[in-house]
Amino acid sequence: MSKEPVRNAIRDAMAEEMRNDPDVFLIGEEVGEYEGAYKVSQGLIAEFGDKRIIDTPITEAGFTGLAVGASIAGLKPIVEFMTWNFAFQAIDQIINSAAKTHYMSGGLVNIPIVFRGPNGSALQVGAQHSHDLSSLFINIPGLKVVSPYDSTDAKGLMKSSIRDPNPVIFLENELLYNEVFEVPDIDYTIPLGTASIKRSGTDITITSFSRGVRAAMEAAELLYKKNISAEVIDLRTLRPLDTETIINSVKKTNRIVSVEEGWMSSGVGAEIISSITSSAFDYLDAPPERIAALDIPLPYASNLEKLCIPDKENIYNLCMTLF
Amino acid sequence: MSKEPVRNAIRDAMAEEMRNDPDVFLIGEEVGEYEGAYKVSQGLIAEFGDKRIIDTPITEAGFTGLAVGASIAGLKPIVEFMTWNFAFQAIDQIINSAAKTHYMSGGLVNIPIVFRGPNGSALQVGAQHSHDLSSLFINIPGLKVVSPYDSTDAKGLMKSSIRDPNPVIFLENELLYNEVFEVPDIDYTIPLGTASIKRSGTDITITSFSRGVRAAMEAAELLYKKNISAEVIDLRTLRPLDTETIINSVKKTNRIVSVEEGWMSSGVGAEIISSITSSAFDYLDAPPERIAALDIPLPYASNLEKLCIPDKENIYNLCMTLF
Amino acid sequence: MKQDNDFSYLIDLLGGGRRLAKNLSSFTNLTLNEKTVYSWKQQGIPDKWKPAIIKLLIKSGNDVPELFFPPGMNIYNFNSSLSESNVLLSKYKDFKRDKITNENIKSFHKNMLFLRRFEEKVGQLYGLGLIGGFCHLYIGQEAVSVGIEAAIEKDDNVITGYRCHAHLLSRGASPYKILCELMGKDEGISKGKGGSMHMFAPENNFWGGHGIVGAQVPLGTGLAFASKYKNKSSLSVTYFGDGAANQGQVYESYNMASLWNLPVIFCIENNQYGMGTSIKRASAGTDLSKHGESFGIPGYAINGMNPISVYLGALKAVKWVRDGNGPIILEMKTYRYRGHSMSDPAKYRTREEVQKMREEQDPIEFIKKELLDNSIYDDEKIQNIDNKIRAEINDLADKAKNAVLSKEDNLYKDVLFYGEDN
Amino acid sequence: MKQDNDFSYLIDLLGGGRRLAKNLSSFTNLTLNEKTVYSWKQQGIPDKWKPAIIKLLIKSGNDVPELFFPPGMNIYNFNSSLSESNVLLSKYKDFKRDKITNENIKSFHKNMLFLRRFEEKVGQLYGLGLIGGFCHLYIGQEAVSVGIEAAIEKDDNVITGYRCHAHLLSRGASPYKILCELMGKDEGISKGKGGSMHMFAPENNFWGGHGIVGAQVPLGTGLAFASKYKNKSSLSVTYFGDGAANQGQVYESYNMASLWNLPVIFCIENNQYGMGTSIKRASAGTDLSKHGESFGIPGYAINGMNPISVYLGALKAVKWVRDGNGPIILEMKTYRYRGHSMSDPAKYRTREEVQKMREEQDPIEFIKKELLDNSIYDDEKIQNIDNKIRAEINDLADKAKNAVLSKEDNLYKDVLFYGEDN
Ligand SMILES: Cc1ncc(C[n+]2csc(CCOP(=O)(O)OP(=O)(O)O)c2C)c(N)n1
Ligand SMILES: Cc1ncc(C[n+]2csc(CCOP(=O)(O)OP(=O)(O)O)c2C)c(N)n1
Ligand SMILES: [Mg+2]
Ligand SMILES: [Mg+2]
Repeated sequence: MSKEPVRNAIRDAMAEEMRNDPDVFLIGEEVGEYEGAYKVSQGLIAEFGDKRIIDTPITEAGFTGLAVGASIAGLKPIVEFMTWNFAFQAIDQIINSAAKTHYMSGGLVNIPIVFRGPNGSALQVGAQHSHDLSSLFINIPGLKVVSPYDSTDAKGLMKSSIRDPNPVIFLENELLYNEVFEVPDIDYTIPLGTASIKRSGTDITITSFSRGVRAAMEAAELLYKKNISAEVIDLRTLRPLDTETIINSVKKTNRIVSVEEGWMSSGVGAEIISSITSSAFDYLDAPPERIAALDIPLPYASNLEKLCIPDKENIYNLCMTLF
Repeated sequence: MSKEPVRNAIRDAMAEEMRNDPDVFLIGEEVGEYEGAYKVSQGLIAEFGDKRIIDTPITEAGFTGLAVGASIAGLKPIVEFMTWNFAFQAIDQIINSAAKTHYMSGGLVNIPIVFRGPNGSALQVGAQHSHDLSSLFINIPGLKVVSPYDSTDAKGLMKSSIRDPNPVIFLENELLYNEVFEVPDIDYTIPLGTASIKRSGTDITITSFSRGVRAAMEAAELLYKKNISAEVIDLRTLRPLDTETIINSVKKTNRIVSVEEGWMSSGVGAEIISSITSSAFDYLDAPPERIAALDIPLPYASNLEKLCIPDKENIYNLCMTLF
Repeated sequence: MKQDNDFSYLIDLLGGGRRLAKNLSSFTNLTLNEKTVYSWKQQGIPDKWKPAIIKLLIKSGNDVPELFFPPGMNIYNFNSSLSESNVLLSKYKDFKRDKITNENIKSFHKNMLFLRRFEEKVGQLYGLGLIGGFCHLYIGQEAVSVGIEAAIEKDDNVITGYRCHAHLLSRGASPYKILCELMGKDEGISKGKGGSMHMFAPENNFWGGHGIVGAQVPLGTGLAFASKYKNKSSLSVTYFGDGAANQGQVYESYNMASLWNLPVIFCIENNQYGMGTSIKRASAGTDLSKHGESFGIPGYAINGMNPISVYLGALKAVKWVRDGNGPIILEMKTYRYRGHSMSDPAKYRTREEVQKMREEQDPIEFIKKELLDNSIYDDEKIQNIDNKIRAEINDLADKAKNAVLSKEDNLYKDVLFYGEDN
Repeated sequence: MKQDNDFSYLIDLLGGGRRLAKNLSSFTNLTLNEKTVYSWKQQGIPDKWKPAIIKLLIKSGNDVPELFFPPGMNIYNFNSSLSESNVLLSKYKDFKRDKITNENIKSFHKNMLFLRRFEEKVGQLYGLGLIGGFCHLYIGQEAVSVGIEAAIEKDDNVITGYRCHAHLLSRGASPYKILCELMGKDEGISKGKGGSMHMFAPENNFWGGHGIVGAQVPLGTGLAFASKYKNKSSLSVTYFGDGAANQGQVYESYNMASLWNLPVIFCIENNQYGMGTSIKRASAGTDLSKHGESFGIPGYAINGMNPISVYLGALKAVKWVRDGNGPIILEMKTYRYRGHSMSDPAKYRTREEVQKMREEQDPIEFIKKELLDNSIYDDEKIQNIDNKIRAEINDLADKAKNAVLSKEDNLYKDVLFYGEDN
C-alpha cells in the first residue's frame, strides 16, 4: 500500500492502461502540454507524446464526436472534459452516438470509450460550473456510469472502465483530487457495478457516492455517538446500480437514507428509494429518505454555497428523524 | 366546446398569444413555409408573416442560443424543436443559459421563453428519434416542465407557458397530435403546476402524463372490471410537481403506480415514488410501484417496439400485484 | 506609355529597383533584372507586373492606390492568404475524361440503376405499409455514391446520415439484409433494431446510417483520425447534406481535420434542400465547398448528376488526401426527386422544377446516352440489364417479405457489449 | 507585342468582340468599344485587361490557360465570390487619426487606467483569499473594451464571456457593486450569487458575464435579433476569445447573423491563448477575422493594444452595421499579461514573451506617451490621475470588504421569476 491522492490514482490508471494497450489514448482540452486543467494528466505527455495525449480546440461537440468515431474504428479513447459542465455541448454525441449505436447496429458496432472529468460542485465557481450530471446519465441504457470516492476505487474502476467495451461515464470530483488514500501496490481492477460497504452497521443504511461518501461517513460517526450503528455504502457505480448490496443492507438495517450532492428531483436518490421500496418494502421500518443539494442553482457566495450541499449535520439530522 | 386535435390546440394557443403580444414569436426548423414538420404551426406564417414565424437553418445550438438572447432582450420566443431529440444539440443553452441566468444575475435578468416540440417515442423511428427527456429536465431548478395529454390542457397550458416569465419546457407527443378532444370555446388558461384528476377512485392511484395517461385510463377500466376503483392523475406539469394532489389521492387509495413512457432509472416515476414515501409512507398499504419503457434503446421493428412502451395490460398487471 | 509614372514612387516604397527585381523574381519565378525595374521609374510600371507588385505592397503592409488596380480588380483579389491550400491544390491536375473506360461506364450504369430500382422498390414497400418510420430515398442522387465508390478503395471508411441505403449498397452490403432491416426482420442488417436510418456494415467499412443531422461529421473525422493513429493508408469519406453543412460541429470538424491533417473527404451532397428549406434560405454562403477556406481546407464543386464528373473529381480528391495533404471538401451539386422522406408533400418546390431536373439532368439517362453514343450497349441490352435488376430486387423483396420478424430475444441483446466471446 | 495572340481564341469563347466589349465595360465601369476588342484578336490581349477577362472566363465556366495569368497570380485570386461583402466594405473609408481629439485621448487614458488598477486590486483581493472561485483578469487587454465603448452608444448591447469585469466597468456599471459581487456580498451586482463570471447590468445594456466558452455568441446574436425585431437602431457587440472562436455555435451564429442581416459586431479578443493553448495549436486558420468570409461577413484585424486603432476601427464597423449592412467581425490582436485565471502558472509561454509585450506594446504606456508628446498632460498630472484612481479603488474595496455577506434569504430567491410585482 502507498498513499496517493485521487488525482494520481486516476492518472496512474490511465498510464498503466496506455502502456498495456496502444489503442488507448487521451484527448481533451489542455490534457497535454498544460498537463490537465486540474493536473490529472500530469506527466502523461512526457511519457506518451502528443500522438496519444491530444490537446484539442475548445470544441466539445467536435472532439467528442471525433473520439466516438475513432472508437467506432477500433480505438479506445479516454475523453477528458475539463469539467462535466462543458459536456452539455457534447451530450448529443454521448447519448445518441455513443450510447445507442451498439443497439441500433444490432451489435455490429461497439464503442469502447471513457468519458471522464470532474463532476458537480467545486468551490465558488457558480451555477454554470457546478452541475452534477449523475442522474442524467443513469437514465440512459447503453451507458455505464461510475463515480468513485477514494483513490483505490478511482484507480481500479478507471482501469476497468478503460477495458470495458462500452461507453463509460466516469464522474470525478475536483474537491477529491487532492485527498490522499491508500492504494494497493499490486496491479488490480475493480469490477464495474459493485458497491462497497465502507462501514458496517445494523440500524440504518446510508448510501452515497463520490464526495458524498465522506459526509456520509462523518454522519455515521455522529450517529455512532448516539448509539446508532449506520452502514455506509459507497455505490461506486451508478449504472448498473448494485441494488443487491443495498437491498441486503436494508434487510438488515430496515432504514435507508440516500445522500447525493446533485439535485433531488429525479436524482440518484430517487432511483435508489424507488428500487428499495419495490424490492424491500416490507423490511422498511421508516420511510426511505434522501438528501441532496438544495433545489437551486448553486450560488457563488461561500456562505450561501455551504448551505446548499448536504454535510454531516444535515445527514445526521435526517437519519435521526427515522428513529 | 368544440372538438380539436391536440395539434390545433397548440397552434391556436400560440396564435392567440401572438395576437395579444407582439413580442411573442415562433422560431425553429420548418415552422414557417413548411408549416411545421408535424404541421403544428399550420397557417401561422400566413397570419403572422416571416418576421414572427422564423425558419432556421438546422443549427439547434445556434438558434436556441439566439432565442435565449432575444428573450434576455425582452422578447418572448417560442422555440420549436422538430423533435426533442434534436434539443440535445442545444441543451447547454437551455440548461446553462436559460435555466440559470435569472439566479446568477441575482434576479436582474429573466428569460421568458418556451421550448416545445414532440417528445419521446413515435412509431418505428428508432432509438435516436425516440428519446424522452422528461426526467432530465425535472432535475433542474430554474425550469418549468409541462407535458399535457389532451387538447384542453395542451391549449391552456401552452397559453400559460407563453405568459410565464420563466423558461418553460413544453413536451408534446407526436402520437397525440391527431387525437381529438373537447376544447372550451372561451379564452382560458390552465395554471402551471396543477395536476388533474382524470378519473376518481378509491383503491389505487395511477399517475401519468402525456400519452401515458391514455394507457392509464384504459388500465383503470380493466381494473374496474375487477371491481378495483382506480384514481387516475394526469400530472400535466412535471416541474413543479403537484405533489399535494398525488399525496391526497394516496391518502385515500393507499396504493400508487406511476406510469411513464420514458426510461425508469431516475425517471419521473422515481421522483413521484420518493416524494410519496417521504410524505405518505404510513398511508401505503403496498409498495409504490412504477412502470416505464423497457431499459433499452427503442428498437425499430414494430413487433419489438410494441413490447417496450407500457400498455394497459402491463399497467393492469402491475396494479394487480398490489392487492 | 508614361501614364503610369505617377506610381513610380511605389518602386522606392518597395525598396528600389534592385530589391524589387529580386523580390518579384523570387515571387513569380520569372527572371527580372535590376535595370529593367529601374527603367519603370521613367517608363511606368507595365500592366503585366502590376498584380505582382500589388501583392508585394499588401505583404509589406502598404496601401495600394485605387487607380493602380487593373480594371475589375480590387484588394480582395490579392489577399489570398486563405487560399494557400487551394493554390497547392491547383498544382494537382484534373483527371481527364480519357481516364474513363468502357468498363467504368458500364459499371456506373449498372450500379446506379440498381440503386434506383432498389429505392423505387423501397418506396413501394413503404406505400404498402411494409416499412415504417422515417424513410429517405436516394432517387436522383445516384451518381454521387456510385462515382465516389469507384474512386475509393474497399478499406477506406464511409459514413453518412439517415439517407443511407445507397451508400450501403455501393459499399457492397447485402441488399437482402437491408430490405429485411427495413421490414423489421430478424435477418435485417441491424436485426431489425435500426431501421432505415441506422444501418452499419463493418465488413464493408461502412459506419452508418446516423439519424442526427450533422453528427456523422465528427464521427467521420474520427474514422480518419483512427486511420492516421494506426498509420493506415485508408481515408474517410464523410457524407452530409446541404442542410447539415450549417451545423456547428461541421466547422469544429473542419478545424480539427485541418489542424491534425486528417485523411478525410468531406462530401457534401447538396441536393438543394434540407427538408423543405432551400439552401438559399438556410445558408448565408451557398458556395459550400468554400467553407473550409478559412481553415485551410481546399474544396471544389462537382456536378453530382454526372457519375463521370463525380468519379474524376473524386479521383483528384483521393489523390490529394492520400498524398498526405489532409482534408478536402467536395460539394456535389445534386438533386432528390422524391420528398425529403416518405411523408413529405414537397410543396416547397414546383413540380416543374423536379420534372426539369429529371428530364434534363438525370444521371441514369445521361449514362445510357453514353452507352448508346459510344455503342457500348444497344437499347435491348440496356433493357435486359434493367429487367435483370428489377427481377433480382423483386426476388429479394419477396424473400424479405416472407422472412421472420425480428425475434423477441433480440430485445435485450446488444444494449451493452459483453466482448467477442459472449 | 504579338506574343499573346495564341490567346485570341478566348475572345470568341467569350462571345466575340461586341459581346466581350459590352461585358467588360459593364464589369469594369470603363468604356471599351467593339473595335478595340476586336483588334486584340490580331494584336494580342493587353495585360491591363487580362485580369478582367480571367474573371469573365471563370464566371462563364471556362478554363483559364495557365500562361494567361499575370506573373504571381493564379485562379484563386480571381475567385472572389466569397469576398463580395469585403468589396462592399472596401467602399467604407477608414476613420483617420485626425478624428481623435485630446478629449478622446484623455478618456482612453483614464478609462484604461481605471480598468488596470481595478483588476490589480481584484488580483490582490484574490491573493488575500477575499475572492474565490475562478477569476479572470483583463490586464493587458484594456484598449479593446475602452476603444469599443467609445465607438458605441449607451443603448447598444454588450455581452461577453467570463472575463467580464472590464466590460461591465466600461459600460458604466458600479465598481463598488462588482467588488461586492466578487467578495460575495449582499450589495453585489448579482447579490453575490453570480461571482466573477456571472454579472449583468441591464441598466447599462450589459448582458453578462457567461461561463460557458462560446455560449455568449448566439446569445449576443439574439440581442441583435431583438433590436431588429423591435426596429431599434441599437447593435450588439458580442465579445469572445480566440479559443471560443473555434466553437461550432460561433459559425452557426455567423450564418444566422448574415442570413438575417442582424446588427451585430462579433468582436474577437484574440489574446493569443485559450488557457494554455496558443492559437496556432487550436485554430487551423489563425486569421480569425476571415472566418466569416464564407458566410458573406466581412471582417478585419485591429491592433488591440492601441486604443486609438481600436476606436477608429470600431467606428468603421459601427457605421457598417448601422447602415444596415448586417454583421461584421473584428479581430482584436491583444494580449493578457496575467495567467488565464488566478490559478494558472502560465508555463505555456515564456516570461520574456510577456515582458516584451508589456514593455513594447502596453496600451496604457502608449496612451501616456500620446498625452506627453502632445503636451496634453505632464508627468505630474498623470501621476495625480493614477493616484486618484488608486485611492478611489482602494476606498471602494475597503468599503466592499466591510459590507455584509450575501444574506441567507437570497438563497431561494430568483430561482424563478414571479413577475415585476413579486
Ligand atoms: C439535429 C437534427 N435536427 C433536425 C433533424 C430533422 N431532419 C432530418 S433530415 C433534415 C434535413 C437535412 O437536410 P440535408 O442535410 O440537406 O440532407 P438531405 O435530407 O437533403 O439529404 C432534418 C431537418 C435531425 N434529424 N437532426
Ligand atoms: C464550453 C467550455 N469549455 C471549456 C471551458 C473552460 N475554459 C474556460 S476559459 C477557457 C479558455 C478560453 O479561451 P479564449 O476564448 O481565448 O478566451 P480568453 O480566456 O483568452 O479570454 C476554457 C477552455 C468552458 N468554460 N466552457
Ligand atoms: Mg439536402
Ligand atoms: Mg484567448
